[in-house]
Amino acid sequence: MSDVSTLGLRQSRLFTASEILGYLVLAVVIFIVIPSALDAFRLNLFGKYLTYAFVAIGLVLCWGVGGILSLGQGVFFGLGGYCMAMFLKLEASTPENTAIQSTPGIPDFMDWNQLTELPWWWVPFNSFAVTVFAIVAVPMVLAFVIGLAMFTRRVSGVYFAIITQAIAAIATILIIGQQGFTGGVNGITDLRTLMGWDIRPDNAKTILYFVSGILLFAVLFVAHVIRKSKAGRLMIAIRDREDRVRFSGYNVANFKIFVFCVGAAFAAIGGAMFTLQVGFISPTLVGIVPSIYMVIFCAVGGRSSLIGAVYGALLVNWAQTTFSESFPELWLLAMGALFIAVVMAFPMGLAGLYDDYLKRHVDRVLAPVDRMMIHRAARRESEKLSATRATQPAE
Amino acid sequence: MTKRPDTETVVTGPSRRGVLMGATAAAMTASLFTPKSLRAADFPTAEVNTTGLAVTDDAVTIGILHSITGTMSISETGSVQAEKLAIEQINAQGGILGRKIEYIQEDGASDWPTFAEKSRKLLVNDKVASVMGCWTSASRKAVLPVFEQHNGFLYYPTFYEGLEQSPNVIYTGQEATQQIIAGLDWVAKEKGAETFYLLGSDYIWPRTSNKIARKHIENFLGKKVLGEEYYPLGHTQFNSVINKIRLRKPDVIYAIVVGGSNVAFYKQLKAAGIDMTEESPLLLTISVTEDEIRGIGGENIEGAYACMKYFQSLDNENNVEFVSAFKEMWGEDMVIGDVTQAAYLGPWLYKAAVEKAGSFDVDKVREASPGIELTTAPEGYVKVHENHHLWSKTRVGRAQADGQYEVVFETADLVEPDPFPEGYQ
Amino acid sequence: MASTTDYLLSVEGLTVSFDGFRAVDNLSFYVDNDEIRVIIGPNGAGKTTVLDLICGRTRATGGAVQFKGHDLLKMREDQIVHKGVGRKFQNPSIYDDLTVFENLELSAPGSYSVFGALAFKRTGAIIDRIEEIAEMIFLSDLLDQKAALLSHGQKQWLEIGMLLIQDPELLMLDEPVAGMSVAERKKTAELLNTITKGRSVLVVEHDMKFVEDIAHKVTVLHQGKILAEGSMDAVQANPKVIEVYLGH
Amino acid sequence: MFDGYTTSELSAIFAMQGFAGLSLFSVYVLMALGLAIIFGQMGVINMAHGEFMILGAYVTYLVSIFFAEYMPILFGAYFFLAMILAFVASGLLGMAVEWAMIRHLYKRPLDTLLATWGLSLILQQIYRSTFGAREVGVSIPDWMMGSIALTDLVEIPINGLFVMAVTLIIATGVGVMMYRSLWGRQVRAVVQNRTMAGAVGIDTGRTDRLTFGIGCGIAGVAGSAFTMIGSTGPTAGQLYIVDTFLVVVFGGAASLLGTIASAFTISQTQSILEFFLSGSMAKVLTLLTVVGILMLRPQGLFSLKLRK
Repeated sequence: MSDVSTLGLRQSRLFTASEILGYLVLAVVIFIVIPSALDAFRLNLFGKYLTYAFVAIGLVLCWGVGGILSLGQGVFFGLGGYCMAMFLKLEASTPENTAIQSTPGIPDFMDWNQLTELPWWWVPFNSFAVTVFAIVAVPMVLAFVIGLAMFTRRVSGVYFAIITQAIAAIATILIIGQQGFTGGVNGITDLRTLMGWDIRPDNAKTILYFVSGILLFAVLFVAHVIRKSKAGRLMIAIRDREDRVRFSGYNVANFKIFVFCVGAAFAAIGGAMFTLQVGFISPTLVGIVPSIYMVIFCAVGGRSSLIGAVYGALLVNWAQTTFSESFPELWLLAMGALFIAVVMAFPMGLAGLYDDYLKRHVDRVLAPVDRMMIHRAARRESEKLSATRATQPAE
Repeated sequence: MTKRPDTETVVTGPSRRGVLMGATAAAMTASLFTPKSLRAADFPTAEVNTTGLAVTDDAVTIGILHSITGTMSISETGSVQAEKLAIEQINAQGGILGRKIEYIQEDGASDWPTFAEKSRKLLVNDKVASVMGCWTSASRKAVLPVFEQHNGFLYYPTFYEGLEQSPNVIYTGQEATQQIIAGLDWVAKEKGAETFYLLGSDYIWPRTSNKIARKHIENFLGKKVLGEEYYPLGHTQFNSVINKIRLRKPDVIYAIVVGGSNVAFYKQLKAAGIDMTEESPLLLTISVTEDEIRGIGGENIEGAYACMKYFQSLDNENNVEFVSAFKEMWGEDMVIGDVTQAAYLGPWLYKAAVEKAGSFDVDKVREASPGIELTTAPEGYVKVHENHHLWSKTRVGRAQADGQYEVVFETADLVEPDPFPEGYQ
Repeated sequence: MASTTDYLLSVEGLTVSFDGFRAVDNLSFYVDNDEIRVIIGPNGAGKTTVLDLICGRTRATGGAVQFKGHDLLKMREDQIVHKGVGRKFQNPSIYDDLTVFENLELSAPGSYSVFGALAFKRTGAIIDRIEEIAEMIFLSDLLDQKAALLSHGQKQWLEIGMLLIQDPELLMLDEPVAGMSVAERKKTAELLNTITKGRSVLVVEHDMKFVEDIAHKVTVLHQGKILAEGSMDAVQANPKVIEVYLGH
Repeated sequence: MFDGYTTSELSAIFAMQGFAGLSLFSVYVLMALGLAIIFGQMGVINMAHGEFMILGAYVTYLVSIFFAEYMPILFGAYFFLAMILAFVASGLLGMAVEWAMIRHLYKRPLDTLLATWGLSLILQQIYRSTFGAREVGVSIPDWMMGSIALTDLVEIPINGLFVMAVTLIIATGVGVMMYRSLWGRQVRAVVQNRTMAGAVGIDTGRTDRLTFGIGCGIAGVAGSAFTMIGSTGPTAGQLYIVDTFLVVVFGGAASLLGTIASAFTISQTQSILEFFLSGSMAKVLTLLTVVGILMLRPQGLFSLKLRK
């Protein structure tokens, strides 16, 4: 039995020194380096890339940590985006702005499709509070239903991936087919203001970039807490030995449903920010292709690294923009080669490169800091822990 | 406004000689042989460009924004080629206000957010003076707010559903009524069609077009619609709908199928024993240009009728020149469809508008645009309407086995564009 | 009916078929409190399948499994665990990416729900318990080692430790000494002898020497059916058993 | 639902819809057979499967041009040569891809998904650079484009029959190879126990390469056949990929018979629904049904219940 001071060492720490450093560097990159290095246009692009980072973080939890590969994250991203777009569209469709329509006051695409009143399920989106709630809740409910159906039936691995892909296909066809309610293939476009605040000018985009950044850190924090909790360790256990976890008394399906729902919520937040940044949402964000790209962001970043996911999303998108601007006719070759290279040569992505080449040095430098943190935490925890001890120390 | 007396609103198109000299000699041709060329020195940059566009003393930069990757690249390639041809010809004539046109091409990648991203890049980063671009309605809707916010100027080439009139867009293709109504009138009158079966790919253009078609058939012609159906974009199995058509026995199949589905639809129609040359039922489409026939195969669509404003086979001097120039630049086996021709008009209309305005400033170009006429358009005389669409004729062509259309009907007068048609809502 | 509730575990008429092949065929046996029962039999006799059926890993086609009066066939794996049944797999089944400490921690009972696991905080009691178990399974010094780095034998012990920390009333072990060195096997036998006190154990094992050391009662399976049952000596003397093991 | 149809029309509906369903069935089987081998037997998620099909279509296009140019007399028969060449071309490319890429990824099946996705982007761009962004028109011999009129209402397309015949031949061929040939035995051995198969002297590397090649080759033949009913363009392959995976998964990945049964079920469901609903809704309902059934029976329609 260990004595009181080493007891504290056993307490799991929420942050290690190198993790704190990682988040600090990311914060510097997102809040200082990128905004100061780029003009308003490029910054807005990075704002768009950041919204994909939300999805990638969710995928790290689902796939890297939990072993659930979803090829349908675009559905959740899109749902979040559509919820936000519905609110903005209603705000933009005042009777004055739409006076030219046969039925003024409803979104333009409804009017084109002979709708004469707002469908009942659009009505709640007049309220911003309801919209914010729906952005997170609607995708989570869908994820819950899918998860409940699939995970309690033990659909896993490749099968789960392919079924989610089919769901993405269904969602796209539905959105396109029901264009009177959804705007069809065009999506919901021409969004102007958020509660009276014009989202289109450059300074609004800059503000939205920082809002995305702050939200991203909030999401990162939540993901980090989950990752570091016992539930996080259980997800890794489930990924590696699902059976063993069952025979340790856990209902594995519940944990999978949970993490799938969290991933869906993250994706939806990203989607909502996407709508604000870009000014519209469309079914091209929902289907199979964007969903696969989202997985690739995660893979390039290093599938089980939260910070890596953010860099992965930024890097792949930046590469795509750069390649396609420089070689508009051939950029696909470069992207294809990038994906193959990542899978073949760097399966652990950017995070793996970091682990292989940089981590050693960083850890050496940080070692004294880490020791100090451990001891300080240990002292604090030891007092608390010894109080919760069942038996007195043997000595 | 610095309007010069010698700047006419009617602009000569490509001079025959310039075209024959070919691309390599273009620059020289411009300065030596083109009589009407304007000299940049007469239009100081500070005067013609007061808003910081990418206009220098000897060049003006415009953007080309189409999908060159992804599913839409099938359709948009022709537009890119036509725009590049027009730019080259204009440069050969001395450019716009004596300035050579340079272009920056971006790839919309068949993805609407990418279109928005690239349009912003062109307007904000590159400060292009105008943009030739977009094909699908969705991509246009995606870039529209960007153009309105940054006051850009877009020439949009595709026939589309209408219901739009942006101060920042010139629509060089037809809006829906221009394409639909005359064709339906013709088929009812000349072919005695009583019953129609409407069919389309599932998105806004076919749906809106069919809505207008249905209203026209039922309310204005007093005929009957037997069925209306939509299939997802990219759908490749049409046997079921072909069976339905066979049972309903309509006089006319009105088809607005697009993209890869098109090929599948016509091949399966042919294979199912529906011989379009027999015209029972007769097939009328507004979505198959010569470009699409290349994929479908002329023998598979022979006998179908298409309602367009332009066919490659149009027999007029402008068109003969245009077709030969296009083939010289892009290859003998090229075909030219309606949208390709409309895309070709973009740079020419822009040149005309700038020279009428005597300025590259978007506001002035916009103001100058209505009323611009092109006598040199391959489709014949066109004119820009107050509502930013073109006055143009509607024509009906009959598909031949060689992949060309034989023009069987054309409206006597230009059809007025009416993007918000009364009675069709 | 009385018989089924008197025993800790009663298996009656248990049957499972895979595409017509009856891997376990109308099997019945009973395990007492504190009994160590060993199931032996040639390859393919259905030994592992029996364990799988009891712990819910494979769904039975027919029959009944009663544990302390609960019908296990109607329950999910985790519910069966909560009733007090622990299961060790043939190949060491541990979490490679986690440390030994974390492996044991995840196996400790409590905070089974998602939100329980999210809110879980290590207490002194749990840390002490883990260290106590680590001591028993000879892994005290390796608590912070990633489990992937353990030797095969150590992995087997770790999995046994993960079961111990659950404190099950019925412990099911599938070939606990397979692939172990002689020294490791001896240590394991000792370990099993200490940990089996106060609980019933169901073991599937090939190693006859080991079986002799620990078994109270032996059940011999052959082609999914019981061939013989009784003490080790009685079973070894049984001509049918000799026939099956040595006959071919 | 049946209002306004006479009895003879109704029977014609059923006859023709049945045939439409059968053609769709053949299409699905052709698409899925190659994938069933690659995904079902090898566990590789080949997202570039559609691009292998399109390679077959382009080969057919080239052969048709060659015949039209140099051997117009034999044009009516070029299709048979085209199919063989399509098989060879896609198969060889498949083997090259297996050698360069896939063999390093057998232990990471989900990673094959990402790598082959990258491959599909590259192939699309190569097609686009080589053949142009536009669709190419493959001219089909006249005898294949007609139809046989059974009654006034019922007409059977010849190319539909042709596709069915090709499907039948290939499906039988694959079945025979899989269950009768040495290769088939080796494939099944490698699938079931790679180490053991290697130990008994099977060259597992070669078997893998051959299997992947044959799977891709069949995709090429499918692509060749599809030039009769669909379009040939750089991105046309993507149209098929989701449906193809669903057919294979729905059938129970490891079973060829399952793949065929699932293709039958899905195609009939879809073609019946298409008749009574609009095309989009029929597609949605079909996909939903498949997903729904997969949730109830995650292992697919036909899979062995295995001892774990």
